[in-house]
Amino acid sequence: MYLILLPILFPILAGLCLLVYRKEPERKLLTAFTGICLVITGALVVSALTLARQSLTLFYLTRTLPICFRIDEISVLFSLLTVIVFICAGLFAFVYMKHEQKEKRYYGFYLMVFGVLNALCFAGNLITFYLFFELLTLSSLPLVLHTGTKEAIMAGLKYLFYSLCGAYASLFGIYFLYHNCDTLTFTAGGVLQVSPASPEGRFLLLIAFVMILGFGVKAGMFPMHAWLPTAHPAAPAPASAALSAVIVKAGVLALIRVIYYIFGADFLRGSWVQTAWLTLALVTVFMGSMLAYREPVLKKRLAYSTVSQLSYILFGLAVMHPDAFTGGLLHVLAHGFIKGSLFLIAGAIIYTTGKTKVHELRGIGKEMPLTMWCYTIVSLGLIGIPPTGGFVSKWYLAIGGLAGDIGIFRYIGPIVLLISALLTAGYLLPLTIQGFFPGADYDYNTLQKREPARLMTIPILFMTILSVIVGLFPNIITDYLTEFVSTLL
Amino acid sequence: MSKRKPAEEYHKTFAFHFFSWLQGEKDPYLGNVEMKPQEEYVIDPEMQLRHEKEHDAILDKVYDMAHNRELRLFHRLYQATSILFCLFLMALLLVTISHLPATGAAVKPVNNEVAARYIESGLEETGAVNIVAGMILDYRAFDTLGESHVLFVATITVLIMLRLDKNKKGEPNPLTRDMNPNDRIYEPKNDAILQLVASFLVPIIIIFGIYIILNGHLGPGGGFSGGAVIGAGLILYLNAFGFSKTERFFTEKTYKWICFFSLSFYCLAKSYSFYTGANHLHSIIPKGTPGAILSSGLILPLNIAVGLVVACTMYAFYAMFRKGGF
Amino acid sequence: MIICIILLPIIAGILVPLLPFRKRSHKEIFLEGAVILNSILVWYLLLHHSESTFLLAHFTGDLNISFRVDGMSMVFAGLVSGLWPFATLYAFEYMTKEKHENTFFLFYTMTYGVTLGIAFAANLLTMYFFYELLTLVTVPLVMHTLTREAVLASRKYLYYSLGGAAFAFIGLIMVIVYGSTTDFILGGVLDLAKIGDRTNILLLIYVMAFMGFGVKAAVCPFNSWLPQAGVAPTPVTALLHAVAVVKSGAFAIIRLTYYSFGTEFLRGTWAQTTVMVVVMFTIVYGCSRALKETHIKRRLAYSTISNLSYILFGAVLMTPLGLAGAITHLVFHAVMKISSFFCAGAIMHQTDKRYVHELNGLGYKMPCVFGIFTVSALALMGVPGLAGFISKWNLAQAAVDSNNPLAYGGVACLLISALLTAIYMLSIVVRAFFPGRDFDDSAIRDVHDPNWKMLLPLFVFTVFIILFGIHSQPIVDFFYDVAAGSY
Amino acid sequence: MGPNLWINYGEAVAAILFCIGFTNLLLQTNLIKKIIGLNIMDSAIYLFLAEKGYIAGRTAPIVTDGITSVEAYINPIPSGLVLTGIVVSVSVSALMLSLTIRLYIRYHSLDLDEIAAQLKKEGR
Amino acid sequence: MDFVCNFPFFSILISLFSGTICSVLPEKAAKAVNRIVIAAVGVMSGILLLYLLGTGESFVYWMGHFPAPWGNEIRAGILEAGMALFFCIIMYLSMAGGAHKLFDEVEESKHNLYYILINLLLSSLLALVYTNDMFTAYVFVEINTISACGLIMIRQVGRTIEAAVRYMIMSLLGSGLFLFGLCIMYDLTGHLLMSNIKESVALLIQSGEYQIPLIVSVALMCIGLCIKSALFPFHAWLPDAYGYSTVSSAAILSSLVSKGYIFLLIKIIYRVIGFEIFNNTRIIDVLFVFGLLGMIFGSLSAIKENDIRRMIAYSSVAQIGYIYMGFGMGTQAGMVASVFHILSHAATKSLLFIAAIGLTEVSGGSRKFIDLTGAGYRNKWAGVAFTAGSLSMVGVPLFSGFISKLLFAQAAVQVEGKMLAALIVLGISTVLNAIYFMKTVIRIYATTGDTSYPCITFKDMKVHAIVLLFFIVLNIILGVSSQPIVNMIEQGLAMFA
Repeated sequence: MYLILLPILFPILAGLCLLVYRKEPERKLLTAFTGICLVITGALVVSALTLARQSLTLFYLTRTLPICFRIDEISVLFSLLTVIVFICAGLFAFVYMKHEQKEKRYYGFYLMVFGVLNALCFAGNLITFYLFFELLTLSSLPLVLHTGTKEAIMAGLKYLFYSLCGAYASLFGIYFLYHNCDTLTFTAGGVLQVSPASPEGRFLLLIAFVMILGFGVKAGMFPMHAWLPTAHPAAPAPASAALSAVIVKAGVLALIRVIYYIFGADFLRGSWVQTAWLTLALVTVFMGSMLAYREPVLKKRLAYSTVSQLSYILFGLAVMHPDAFTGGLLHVLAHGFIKGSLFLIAGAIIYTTGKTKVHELRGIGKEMPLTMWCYTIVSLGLIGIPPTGGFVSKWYLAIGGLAGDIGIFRYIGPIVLLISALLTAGYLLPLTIQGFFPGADYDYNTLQKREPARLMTIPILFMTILSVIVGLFPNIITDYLTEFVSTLL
Repeated sequence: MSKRKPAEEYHKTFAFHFFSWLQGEKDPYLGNVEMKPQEEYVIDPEMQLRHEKEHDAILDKVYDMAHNRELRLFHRLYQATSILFCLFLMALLLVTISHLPATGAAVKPVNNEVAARYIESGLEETGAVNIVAGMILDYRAFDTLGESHVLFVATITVLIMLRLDKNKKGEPNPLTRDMNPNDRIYEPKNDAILQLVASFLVPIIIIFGIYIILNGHLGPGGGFSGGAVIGAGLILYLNAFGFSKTERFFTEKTYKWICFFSLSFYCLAKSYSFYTGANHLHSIIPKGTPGAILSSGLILPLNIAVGLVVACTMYAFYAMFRKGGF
Repeated sequence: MIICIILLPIIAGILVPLLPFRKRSHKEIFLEGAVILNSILVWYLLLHHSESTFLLAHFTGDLNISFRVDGMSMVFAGLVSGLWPFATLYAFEYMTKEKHENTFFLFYTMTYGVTLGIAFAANLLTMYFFYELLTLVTVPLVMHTLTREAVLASRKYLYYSLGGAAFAFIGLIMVIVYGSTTDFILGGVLDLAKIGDRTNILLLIYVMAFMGFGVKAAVCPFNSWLPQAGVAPTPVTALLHAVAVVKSGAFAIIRLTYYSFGTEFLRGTWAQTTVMVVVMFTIVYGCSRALKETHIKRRLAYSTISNLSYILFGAVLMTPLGLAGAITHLVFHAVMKISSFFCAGAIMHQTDKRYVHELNGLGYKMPCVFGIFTVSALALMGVPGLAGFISKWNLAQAAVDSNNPLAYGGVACLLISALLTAIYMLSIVVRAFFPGRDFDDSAIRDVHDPNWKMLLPLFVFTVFIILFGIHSQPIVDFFYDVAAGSY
Repeated sequence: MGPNLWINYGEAVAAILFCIGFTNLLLQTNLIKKIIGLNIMDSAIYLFLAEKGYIAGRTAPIVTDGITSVEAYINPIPSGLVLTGIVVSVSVSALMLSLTIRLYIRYHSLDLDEIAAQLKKEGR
Repeated sequence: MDFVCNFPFFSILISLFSGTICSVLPEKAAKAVNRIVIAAVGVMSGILLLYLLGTGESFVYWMGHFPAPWGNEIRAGILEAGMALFFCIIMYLSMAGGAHKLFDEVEESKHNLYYILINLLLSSLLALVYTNDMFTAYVFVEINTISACGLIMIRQVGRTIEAAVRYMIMSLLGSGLFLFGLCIMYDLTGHLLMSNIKESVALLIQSGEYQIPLIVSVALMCIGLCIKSALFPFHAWLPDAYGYSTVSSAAILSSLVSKGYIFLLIKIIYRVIGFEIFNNTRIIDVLFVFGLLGMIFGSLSAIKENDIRRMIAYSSVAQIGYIYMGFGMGTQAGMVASVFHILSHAATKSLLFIAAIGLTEVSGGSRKFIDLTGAGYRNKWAGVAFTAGSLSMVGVPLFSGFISKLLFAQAAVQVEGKMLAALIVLGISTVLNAIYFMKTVIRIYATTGDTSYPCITFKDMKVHAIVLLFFIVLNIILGVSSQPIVNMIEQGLAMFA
């Protein structure tokens, strides 16, 4: 049973060792160590996943605050995503981080974040979850700060500020939940026994809203989305990939846990909170796309895209319909792989060319064809063109949205999603077009093949393939999901 | 978005702030935290000194009557309130007086058994024909003891204030030099008329004073009034003949010892009488025959003592006032 | 026994300038020995305490100076005696750079005794007595450097403290007159029959007394002495202005509220509302001032202001849970804040740097100090797994449990303050460890961690921070028992 | 207003005099005039006392012809008080005058406020 | 009658007579006589106090051969004897403490005159304490005033003379009013002896006659004594008088002279008018208000002051305000508090004055704060003593000031209408006290400072240091074992009635 602890503690301890170790070790040694740690952790996670549906109560913070871990379907889904993205981004970093200082620190915190994320996935109650949620913020902060430029530091502090705002807003909720619930253990269908019509219930609705806002910060939900576009460009590319693909998903995970496992969907369904949440999600979807569309810097554009796409997921959660929920979860996977690879591609481009703005990248497709092909494929996936992963998830989302009991949003939702998809095409495809069709005045003489190192392309390729697989064989996942989604809703 | 406004102005608009917030450009930190180190708190000691000096200067100015309007205003206010207060006091006293027992009436609280006993048995108990003298020197002698000490302490304060002593090295006080020529103005060297008049008036005055003292227990008069008369005689003598004459028989030393012996006698005699009275012992002092010159116990000696003191004191006051010494 | 405990440090302190120590180390051994001995005695007493009251002297009437060991005094005395030996150890090293050592240790050690006096006081008068004494023995410590700044600070400190005590005194009088006794009895001693229809006046007096004692606990608007008093040597700022003195204020308020006026009398009145609003405002105010402050110690002082009001917030909830929360934070905050102050002191001692913006890159030069500072910063923020989370949890639970809508606002204040805490604490950490891309560290090449005398206390405190954070159950249970009156 | 104001006209005069003296003492800037005010005040009190002791149709309390009957003499007590009072007043006047002389010698002024201003200027 | 009962009479007589003797003695002998007299009177008062505590009853003593309404009388109870003892202690210590400064400040040839004044002052104080006769009280009030004036002006600098003039003017206004009040009272009752007046007053109150004159007379006497004891609006003379006279004078003036008048007022309240009757007049409200105002404004003036002696003097104004506030409460408890404060303030204020001289001495004779910086290090004893005195004034436990504050507050709580005002002003006044006293204390310890001034060690000023020590001990005794003293005061007041 204590096996659950291994994938959590091992990377954290490994990271700590790296940090505490005084000298800067040789680069090869460092990468080897990190790589081995990553792989071992991956293996540990997978082995830990066999322990599904068992719970481990570790100890009590105070008399009534247990730290406990438990693995369920959601954990499996998220931890798999984490493992894949982290290993890919880790490999990518081995090359990319050459041009940054203080690699040891980077890897140390990288490993720690990995462990913390695993813990987050395995957390069995709200307290444990909150503990690691905070730790996640703190341990991922150095990743954002890493480059040490003034912008990076400011971005890092901003990240911290927003995240803590969110965390404390949700802590506010936790205080009240603790008071009104017998336990805070995650239980499918919720543990809250209060009727939403009673006075406490009405107050708890407010609490629910506060918590949605709070955890929504991590998921980049309007109005607390602003940290994302600042933090992502400031961080090194592999870190942004991890951030965008996984860490922001922690917010999603948190919302799932709180809404579906603590409050229970029935508590919120039809209340003003759901309406508000839907509105916010849709606003974010649209706004993120619009901002991305106007953004010249590639990584920033991707960051806005993340804002928008995450709210797809949030929309799926907010609808509270099995189909939408499935769609949301699918989108977690799809978006994770896609955005991961997108950021790695952006990193590869920066690493090889040093250019950051979209309009500077004319003809890039000629220079880095493999990378740009991957880019094109995952872009299509994000837009939602079959047979990529994005299509399936959006399909489910739309279906769920239409079927859900959400009044006017039944129509607004899918429409916004559609518009946003168009915008997505609008902001992602220009690079492809410019890259492959630089236009008549492009000077082919300056062109040179600059395909990045293999250690960089392999992760990109791997994730691209995975995103396509999600689109091609969604049944594997949906079958797995629908079963327990029915227990939730 | 129209760009008609210049950039700076645009940066101030709400729209700009809103959009920059929307895009995540607005930073909660930038320019807010740690951008400017605070100045270490330093006070220049000189400044501090000057500050305190200025404080003093301001204080001085505040007290500067001529140039301080506030103070003048306060002065006016003070005067006005004083007058009001006095008027109020007067009204109050008049009202009070109107409620007091009528003057001259025989039956009122004042005329009670106290006064009655003084009058009825005063002669018998004190031996003094003059009831008032008996009262103040026997019944209520403690008051009178105090009273003579009031005079004594007043002389002492006058001495402190005006006596011009030689300093440690025996040099005269610098003020003496100013006083002496000053004094000449008052000292008519050879005013024949005055000297002549004085030479026969002074003895009469002094004898009259002695009479008053000695008859204090028999008729109107007493130590104080008699002493004052004698003092007046001495002062007249001084004015006519100058300090050089008086110094032959009356110096500070004389004064000191006369006062000392008189007051000591007074104190001791009265102490004896108080002590015997309080302890219900028999006083050995004879009362004598009422009406005789040697009668009424201690009253006569006491009157003499008081008279001496008062005479000397009066003279001393005058001498002090005039030139700060005898 | 209690007298002995209170007098021992005072006598030891007085002996410091009198005894002819040949070497500095002898003095250190003497002082440390005395302090440790006293701490051992205190703990012995706490573990074997009896219920009886020890009467020292009669004052006027039925007022007397007497001592007793009860739950609250166990907590406070235990806390103080736990921290003092370490702080003394730290002070030895720190004071090598300062002048007038003897005077310093004289008053520093005396303060120990006086603080214990506050802890063990059995009635309001005794507590007031030691409370005033505490002001007096700590003033020389604030004034220690004798710079103009220090003089101004100590002057302010005195004005505030004595002024506050004057108003607390009025509360004392009220308890004397309207209470059945001045002894501390959980639940209050007010005699409702005597009060009659004077409830409102009494409440007004309570608010005045609260603010009076609150001066020491740095309640807004009477808090400005605390940051200024930061000019004192760091052991003083750390131990006194983060623990002993200011906690005495909080302790006194708890005594006043729970043991003298009684929560039954106060709960739900406008007085409670008033003080709660004040406290909530202070929580936020302290943090926001800390955010603007760039002097490290002053920043920490503002942080203390805010955190003290956490304690008071717990106290003014006027429920047993609230008291438990207050006590928890009283103890935990002491450990956290002393740890961070000692780090700040270590930095000042090693580098003479005082401002946050001067700390760039020091994290790599003094890893231990800054590591510990980070831990304490995180703990102050209330990161789960560290002590701060537990105390805040208890406070928030008490607030939620009190069913007082204002208290809900208080929870929000706690969280806002936690957020601001994060910013002002972590911005130091970030600076130290992320000095910027092209940071030139030639200026700080020779900087290194201080020696063991400074580090040992730091490590011990850190261990406690983590220990309290992870496994607080026994001690928190004890606090709940205290709050419920079982001790 | 009570019934006896006109009967007590002596006392009324004393009261008015007292107030005049009082006002003088408060308001006069000249020290000598202040002292005069003081003396007026004191005299007023003696007048008051004398009025108190007076009983219509009786003589001074000196035993004449051995008659020791209450009906014969006025009340002796106020007279005694006046005697004592006069001595006190003389002493006080002497003291005040000596102070005035000293101040005048030093500062050549009899105005207390002016002297105060001079003192400030001296800076002592 | 026991022989001990003669002691009050002996005390008064000895001190009066010694005044006379001193006029012919050289300075040293005069000094010795003075000390011996004070000590002897103190011892006698102590014995008397013990005797009275034993018998538990007060007694009257005929001054002469005639009983009560005809002859003079003095009266001794616990409170009187205690006061006399206390006054002697303070006076002795003040004299000893300021002795070494006397040479600098007074012309040498006038030293023996100084001792005359002190002796007469003592006698007048004793007479005020013991007397049972209003007119005697008036006469001795005058002695007190004149000798106090002498004490002020014996140091002949311009300021003291000016202060003396002001003091005299105010005092004379006061005596005038007092005497007028006394005359009216005499007219109404026909008596001058306190106990007889009280009986008559009770009768008058019962019969309802002469109500207006009665009240006016009481008011006039009160105002007279208030003016003399420098209650708030009448305090203009005080700072200069206390601030510039010789140190012993200042100590004695502030701690004893004004207290003598106040004690007389207490006697009048209890023994002449009757406590209940007095409390039913509106006079106590006036006293209360002026007391409160004095507490505030005295302290405010003290804060503004930057001369240490004047500051202490202003503080006296505030402290006198406390005492009158106690009167104004109109309860037994308030009166007890006031009486205790008389003691406490006397002990503290003289300590402060004498410590202040020690401090100015090591600061080049300047009393400006700026020059006093660091004086506490140069003269350690004086520094410590000044600190102790300040703490007592602020009302820190252990010192006497705390107890009086405690008593005042306790008394205030029992008075419905005045409670809040009294308590709040008490609080504010404590804050203000803290401000100016602590400012000074910190100032004298501020820096090791200017080394151009010499340091003084214990050897240089043994007497001074010992006196300071005694004062501190006195203060602490009052502060720690106050219960017997308070009991004594209560008993004494009970004897008054």
